[in-house]
This record gives sequence, C-alpha cells and structure tokens, in this order.
Amino acid sequence: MHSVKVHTFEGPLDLLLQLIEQEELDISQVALAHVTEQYLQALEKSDNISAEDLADFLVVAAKLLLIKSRILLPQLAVEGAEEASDLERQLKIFKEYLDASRGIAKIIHKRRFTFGRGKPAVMIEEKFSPPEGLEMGTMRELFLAVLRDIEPVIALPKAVIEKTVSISEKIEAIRALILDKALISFKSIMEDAKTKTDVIVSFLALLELVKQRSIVVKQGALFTDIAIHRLDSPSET
Amino acid sequence: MLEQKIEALLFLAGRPLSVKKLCDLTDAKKADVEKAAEALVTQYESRTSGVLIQKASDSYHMVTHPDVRSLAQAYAKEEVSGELTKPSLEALTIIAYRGPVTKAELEQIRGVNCSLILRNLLIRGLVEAKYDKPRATTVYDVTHDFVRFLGLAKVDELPDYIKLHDHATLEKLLNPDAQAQQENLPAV
Amino acid sequence: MLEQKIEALLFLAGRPLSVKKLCDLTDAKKADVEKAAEALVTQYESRTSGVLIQKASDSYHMVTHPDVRSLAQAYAKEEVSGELTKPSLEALTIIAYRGPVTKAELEQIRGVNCSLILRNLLIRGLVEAKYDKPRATTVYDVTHDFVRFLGLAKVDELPDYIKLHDHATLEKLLNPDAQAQQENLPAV
Repeated sequence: MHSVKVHTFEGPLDLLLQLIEQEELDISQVALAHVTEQYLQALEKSDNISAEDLADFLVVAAKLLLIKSRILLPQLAVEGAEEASDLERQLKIFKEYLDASRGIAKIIHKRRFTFGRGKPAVMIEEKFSPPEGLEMGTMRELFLAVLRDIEPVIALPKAVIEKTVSISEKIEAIRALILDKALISFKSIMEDAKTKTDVIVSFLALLELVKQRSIVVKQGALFTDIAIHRLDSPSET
Repeated sequence: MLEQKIEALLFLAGRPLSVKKLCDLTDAKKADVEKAAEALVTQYESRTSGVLIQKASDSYHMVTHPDVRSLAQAYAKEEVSGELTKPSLEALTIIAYRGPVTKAELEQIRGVNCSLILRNLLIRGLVEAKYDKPRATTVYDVTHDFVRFLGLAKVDELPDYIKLHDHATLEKLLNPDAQAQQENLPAV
Repeated sequence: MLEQKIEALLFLAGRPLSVKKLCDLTDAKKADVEKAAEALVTQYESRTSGVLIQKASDSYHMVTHPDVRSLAQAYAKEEVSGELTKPSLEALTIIAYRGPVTKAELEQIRGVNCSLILRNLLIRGLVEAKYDKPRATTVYDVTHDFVRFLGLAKVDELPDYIKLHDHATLEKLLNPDAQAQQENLPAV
C-alpha cells in the first residue's frame, strides 16, 4: 500500500475528494471502496482534526466500510445500498459547491468591493426616543433569556465530544462482549441495534477489530450468519 | 413615481431596507415594490454611475460602484478584510447559491457540523438568520455585507447560479439516468 | 470617470462637499471637478429621479427630490421613533447590564452582527460610544437619559445587576482560555 499524501483537509468529504482525485478516479462506489483504507489511514495520522469534527469523520468512515463490505461481501449488504449511493451523491454535490467556492474566491480576489454610507443622510438628527413601556423586570428577563441562549454555544464542543466517545465506547463494548463469549455471531450483535446508526456503528466497530487483528470474521457458507472468533481462542478450523 | 420614492428612501437610509419596510413606508403592494426596486437595480447598472443598488435576500442597499472602490474605501475609512478561511468560504458559497437554506441542508452538503462556522459568519455579518414560518425552522441567507464583497448587483449573478441554486436541477445533472428512470422517461 | 467618483463621494458624504474638498479627494483640477459636477446636476435633473444634486455657492449636495419630501420626513421620524425590535431590545439590555462593552463582545454574546442595531440605538440616544484608551477600542454604554427613563439614578440599580453583570456564562463565552486554564489546573 502506497502512503497517503493529502493536503490539509477541512472535512470528511474534502478528504475523500482529495483521495479520489489523487487516484485520478471519478466519483463512484468503486472509487470510494478503493480509497477506504487511505481514508482511515489519513484519519489515524492526522492530528489536525478537531474533536468537534471527529464524529463526522467517523460517520463517513462507517459509510465507507459499508460500501467496501458490499463490494467484498455482497451477500452481507441488506441495507447498505442506500447508504452507499447516498455517500456517492453527497460527494458529487459537495464537489460542485467546492468548485463554485473557488469561483467566489476569484471574484472576491478582484476586490470589487462596494461601500454603503452606514449612517442616514444628514437630515436625520439624533433624538432621545426610549422604548415606551420597557420595564426593568422585562430587561432582567431578556438578559436571562440571552444567557440561556449562550449555554448551548459554550456546551457545543463538549456535546460533540460525547457523540464521538460513544463510537469508541461501542468498539470497547463489542470487544468486551467477544472476550466474554469468544464466539458470537454478527447477528447477535445486530440484535441489540435499534437504529440504522447503531448498525453502522456496530459494523464499524467490528471492522475496526478485524483491522486490529483481535478477531477473525468467518462465514460458513453464502447467506449464513457470520461467526466472529477471538484470535486467541481455539477455533474449529 | 414608486421608483422615485424607493430611490429616495435607499439614499436617505444608507443601510439596507427590506421589501417589507419599503412597502410600509411607501404604502404600496409587495409586488409593485419589488418590480420598482428591480427596475432601479437595472437602471443604475445600465448607466455609468458611481452608485449601485444591490440586492441580498429580500432587501435593497444603495452603495458605491466597484469601479471607484479605492476612493470610496479611503473616504468611508472602512477596513475590509477579504480574508475568509476555506471552510467559511465553502459554507458561504453554499448559502449564497442555495439560500435561504437550513442548517441541516448546509451540513448535509458539507458533511460536517456547521454550528461554529455559522455563528462566526453571523457575527461577521456575512450571513443572516431568519425564521421561516411555513417550514417552522430557521433559514440562512447571505447579507449585503457579503454581496458588497462580491461587487455584484444581485447574488443570482454568480456563475452557474441556476444550476447550483435548485436542488432538483442539480440532482438531475448529477444523476441523469436515475432521474430518467424515476420519471419513466425513455432512456436517452 | 471623474463624474462617477464625485457621484460616489456625494452619496457617501450625505452632506455638502465643497469643490475644494472634491478636488483634494479625487486629485483633480478645479475646472474639471466643476464641469463633472455640473454634468451630474443636469443628469440627475433630466431623469425622473428620487434624488437630486444641488449646488450651493461652491459646494454640491446629494439630496432627496422635493417631490418626495413628506416621505423623507416620514422615514426620518420612523428611524428615530419607530418601535424597537426584539434584537434591539436585547442588545440594549446587554449593554445596560454588561456595559461598558465593545461591539465584538456584544456580538459574541448575541451571536450576530450588531452594526445596524448599534447605529439605531445611537441615533435614538439610548446608547453612547466612548473611546476606551487602555483597551484602544470603542466601548458602548447606556446613556444617562436612558437610565433616568428607567427611573434609576445609576445603571447598577437594575434588578440582579451584580449577579448578571459578570455571570459565569458570560465569562465562559468571552474568556474561554482563562476558564479552560482554571478548569485544567486541578487535573494537572
């Protein structure tokens, strides 16, 4: 595998697009599957991804893994089709606006700025005109409301970090589960999944573990359940 | 006559005036105000004037012409920084072409959370938020300050505006086959 | 081109500019400036415009057309005495409780650009701007007139003033680094 050379990237789609363009591919599901490893590599290597953005990078990582698994194990893909074409379309639209933003940068670069007067023409004189009926109690209420509106802004990075943490926790949970049972099926993991996101997160976690070589994923025959083996457990093969 | 009134008001105010404000002040119907204001925009563009009328979302603003930028900047003593980070520019581009746009739509296109970027753009006055009653949600649009950066009379003078403004048009361009199938059109 | 420049300057000024001043600003000869200005006067007269350029002794002034005088007066009245919008009231409240406050701080707190709101509050005499030497920036405070209007002798008599003036939420927002350091201290 050749090493990944990407410029600084601003978001998951930006990174993805750079990888695909570097390979001189058009945006397609095959191209997405092709750069999946490089995407994960870049993610691991990068130290400029803010905590706020990490969750978004991981969501795209999960979608990529789904696409890749669909191509490698077509029988696995029950729901993945939609996710896969979604990401492809999303990336194509993103590219359109990215190109447009370069056009806008060019226009701004021409510095054809215009200026307003910023204040009324001379005929308007300053005149004390208080807001009728404004009371101190109302002002206190208004101020408290402003403080309440600020709360989510301050909490913002924290909320995103919590979202990110839940993905790594899921990975830990699956690892613990496997250590406990040594052999469980993919299906039983999926049984706990309540939402589509849960399925994606579980799958991401599973593939992450495969990548870390903690487990081996085996499939007895086509269309059967996938068995997950802990690497240090005696396996039937 | 309505044109004259609107011109006088825009001159006096020196700030952007919304169509609603113009309706209230001139006691005219929305459609008539819009027609007259658009005629003014065109009229100022067509003569070689030192002044321009710019449109952003639903308001109009009388400003100096881009041709006299350095003189106007010196007189207005306004510092303009054209510097925008890449993410800010990306977000602005999407809002300029797609506005009025919701935060969810913006994030869908960019693939990342845009809360902080939106807040920065709002604070810089490049983007404004409005409550969209029918959709019961907040929508974002570019402001006159952003249009002043571009030196255009209207946002829809941006390159490829029609193509990138409309979601359906864009989808069709990107996925001609899927669209054709959906619409049961004979595949070309 | 000189015409364009003079037109832009007269618009930006909103008050009479002398020929001498126009010469200085445009770096042009007196005879040329006068010729261009006269051409502008004629041009504005010839089209039915809401705006005119008037000549008085040796200065030029862009003004609204006499035909729309009553409208112009209505606008001026509206600017200073129309009802305050909710965003304006919020800004006024923040300035009252938190003042003296900079425009940047006000915008961080409100999460939107406050240029137009501040302009309106200044015109109405509710807020005043002062230059803060140590901070080398302009700060805003409510006026004595406004404090008296509330029936107070001093602004710190507002309900819960002490508690709200430097509420922890505000400190976290405006001084995040100081906060982060404090929070990190025990952990290290």
